[in-house]
Amino acid sequence: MINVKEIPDQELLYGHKACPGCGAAISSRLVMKIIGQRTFLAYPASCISTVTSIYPQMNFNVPSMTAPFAATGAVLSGMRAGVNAKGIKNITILGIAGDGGTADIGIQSLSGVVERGDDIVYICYDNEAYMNTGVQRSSSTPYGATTTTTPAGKKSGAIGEQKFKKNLFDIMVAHRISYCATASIAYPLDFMNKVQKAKDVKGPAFIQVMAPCPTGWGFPSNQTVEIGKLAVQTGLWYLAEYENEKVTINIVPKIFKPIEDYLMKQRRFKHLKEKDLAVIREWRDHEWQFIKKRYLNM
Amino acid sequence: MNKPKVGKFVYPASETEMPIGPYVKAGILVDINAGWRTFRPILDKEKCIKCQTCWIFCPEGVIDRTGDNFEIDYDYCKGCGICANECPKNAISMRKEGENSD
Amino acid sequence: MTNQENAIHRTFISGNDAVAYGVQLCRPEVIASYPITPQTTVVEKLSELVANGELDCQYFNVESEHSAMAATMGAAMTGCRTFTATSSQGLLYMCEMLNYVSGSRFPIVMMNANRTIAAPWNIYGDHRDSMAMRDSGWMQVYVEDGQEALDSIIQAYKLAENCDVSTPVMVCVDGFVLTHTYELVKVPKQEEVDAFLPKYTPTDNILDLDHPRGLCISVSPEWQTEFRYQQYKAMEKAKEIIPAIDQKFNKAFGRFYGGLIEAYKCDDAEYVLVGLGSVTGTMKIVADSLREEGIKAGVLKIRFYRPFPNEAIQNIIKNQKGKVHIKAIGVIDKAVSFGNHGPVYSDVKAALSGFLFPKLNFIAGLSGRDIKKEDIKEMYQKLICVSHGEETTEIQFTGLRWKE
Amino acid sequence: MIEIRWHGRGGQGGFTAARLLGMAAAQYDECYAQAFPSFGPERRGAPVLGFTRIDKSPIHDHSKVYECDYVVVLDESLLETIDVTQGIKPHGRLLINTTKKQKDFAKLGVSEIFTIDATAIALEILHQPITNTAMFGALVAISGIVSLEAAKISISLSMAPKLVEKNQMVVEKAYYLFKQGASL
Repeated sequence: MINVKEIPDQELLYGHKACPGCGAAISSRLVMKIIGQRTFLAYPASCISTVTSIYPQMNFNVPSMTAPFAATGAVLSGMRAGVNAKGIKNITILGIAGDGGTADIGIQSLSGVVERGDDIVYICYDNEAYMNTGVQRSSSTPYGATTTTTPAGKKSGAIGEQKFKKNLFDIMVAHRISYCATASIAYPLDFMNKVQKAKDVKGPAFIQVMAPCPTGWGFPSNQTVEIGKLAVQTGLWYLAEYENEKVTINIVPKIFKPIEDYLMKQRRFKHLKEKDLAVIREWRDHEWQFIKKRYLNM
Repeated sequence: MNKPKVGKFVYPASETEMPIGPYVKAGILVDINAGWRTFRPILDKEKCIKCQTCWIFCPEGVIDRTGDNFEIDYDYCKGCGICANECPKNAISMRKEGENSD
Repeated sequence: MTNQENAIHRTFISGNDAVAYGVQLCRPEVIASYPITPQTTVVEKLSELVANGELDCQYFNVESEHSAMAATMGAAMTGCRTFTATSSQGLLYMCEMLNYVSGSRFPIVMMNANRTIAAPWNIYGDHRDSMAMRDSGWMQVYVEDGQEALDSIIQAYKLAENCDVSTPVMVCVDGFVLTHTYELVKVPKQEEVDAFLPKYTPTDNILDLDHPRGLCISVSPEWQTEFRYQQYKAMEKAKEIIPAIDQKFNKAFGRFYGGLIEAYKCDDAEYVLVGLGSVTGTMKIVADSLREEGIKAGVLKIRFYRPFPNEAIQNIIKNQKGKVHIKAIGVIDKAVSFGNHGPVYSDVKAALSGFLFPKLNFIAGLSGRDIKKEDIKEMYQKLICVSHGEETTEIQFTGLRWKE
Repeated sequence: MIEIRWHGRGGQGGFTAARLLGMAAAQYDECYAQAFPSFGPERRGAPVLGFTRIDKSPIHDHSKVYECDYVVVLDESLLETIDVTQGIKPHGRLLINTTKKQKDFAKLGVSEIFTIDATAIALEILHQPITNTAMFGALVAISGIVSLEAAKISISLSMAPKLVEKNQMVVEKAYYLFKQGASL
């Protein structure tokens, strides 16, 4: 287990231009602390690319590159092949991408690199929409959330996003990936331990880390961690990992906090009515039934 | 604390000084972010128990835990307030920029 | 030399095999591939060479052409010499990546098996795929036969990796007509190629643990023009370097292709047909036979379409005394820019805008339609007619089933 | 320039024969050659074509073959659906794999027709009805385009080692069927 005191002091992501309170920045900073300097990093078009690397600014203090939006996975494969050809040892080939770049346009490429079994680490910071371009929905946007492309309709009664969040974890498990996990920036030790495992494991590793976005979700910038915790405590996000062909659920809430505690703190859910909340509750309970039956023998 | 330093970026003065390809050296910061801040975190060193909660959650990584007391790099702090919000001892308070700090 | 040894030195192989052997001789360190007809046998052959231990290379198969170029770029960023190949729909699927690679200045070499693009679906050859990528920032060389395909791969690495150029090269090989046609190809010896093309020394534009850099980064409008200007200058520089490389290649291997263009019997030609790729061989035969009839026919083969050899083309128009000997010029395009001319014609016409002789554009060979010797002869006839003042349309579709 | 068209069905090795001939001429006999298939998806059983061009000087022509000096038919059943005489030159020759006699094909109107039971040779030596190398041997005999030695070397250069010897035997057997007075 990781000891906070032993985490390096060195800041490998510093001086970036992310919004105050950015969950993606928290996750990326912590990832870099665990992965360290011996890495080649690729990040596609995303908040993280925009806030770190615009000529002549470069806030990642490791060799890095901006990957094409659709092809982070493929770029990682190429980098791994390259370091293999060059005989470079003890290096992590790392990708950091948003949910759009992972679950939508990048999923083919992600599936490709995982299927090939290349020794890489892929971190998806999940802020549940295309935040960099002004909050458009992605397949990771949860039910009921308003985005600029899934607005809530005043007259029509449209509730915003009408589909449930895509489950990337299950997709990765189906690939029989070497290691994968879900995490949250609100549980940093759990997260960093997972990053450490991802780094250490041979073969592909994938972590989807929930990274609340004050700007896009609509909450004060000081509440990023609080919101992240509530997502887990209400059962709307779960912390899990898959290793050695087994799934572990890291936190199983005995009772869920009311989902309103989480949802009503965010502008994107403010319009939801009780019947909408009931749909979300039902979805959550169904998901957990599935998790319990499948992974917890309950 | 080990972090990149602000340095003066020397822009190419001619065609021959341009890099071949859009790359840039890492480890130099071209400007500071202090202008982003409305509220400034003030750390009460008496109350601080050095639990590192603020250090770990800071999106900017501006809290230096290496000295005798925790220090904040105000050049890069954007004043988000996560540190103040998460501090278990309420050792950090957010104060409007420009107002006197006691 | 025994008969058997002699037989091995003179190989009878397909254009795709010639490409694969050319690549093998250049010792790429990473190849990422995705198959597509008619490119497939290139990557099959390369995977076979790797499997047999005849090529020491990280070879892997990816899930799409977009990923093939992305992975190739990932490897190029680590300072490796890389290769990939594609065709048609695949090239278009790669379009984003082509611009990414050229803008990032990685000296990747790729073979494109020229094939038309859907719809309607068709797997046969024309130039609509690579012409659509004209402005992707890649250099494009079109080859006439299997030997030139092999030789151009070797030249392509020399060119792309020249630090003043640092620009990717696409070697365009006509689908089926060259890729699947077996011809006599002399495969150079490894030590000869090693001497001509030393180990790749990358620029600073690589990922380096000792010198961390951010690559492919965003550039705001304040600086973007300067980076684009560099790309422009690199292509201009390539115009000087290409003939020099070809000369050097000639010294090493005894084969010379004329650099940017090959002007065949153009010195005193009155009627010149311009073409690219495999059709230029057939054009030369027709020009020869017309010469026997007393018609001063010439062939201008454009090897490099990007950078475009404006000056080289202008130089063939006049004789040494500065007198214009050309009476009419025609351009064969195996592509068409709907709403305008064929793409090559547009460029040739622009290059020759100062000359008043008539110019015609022949759209031919689309989607694998054969360009017969009679077709080419007819094109020359049309040039003769138009030079005598006969009215005709500027753009003509060759072999159309009905009269225009 | 000599131009040859090969008729077969997908999977019968018609193009391989076209290629072997080109290889024998180009790699061994110091000629120049071109060989190419009728381009397209490879479907087993579908009628396919192969072409060979051979010349003493380099071949620059990359247009299709329209006129032939020789036409070789690997599968007699193709005659029912395809006009194999198309483009055959006035003194061109037609070689057919058949058990019938030359005179049975008189209606095709080709001045010189040669027949050979290549299937029988293939079955005897290869134990499979793969007739391409027999037809190759036969064409070498009737045309003299390349030497028998060149033909055999092309097989050794391009076939898997275990196939070389038997296919060379096939070539020889077919060759000597047309070479009067010679024997194995």
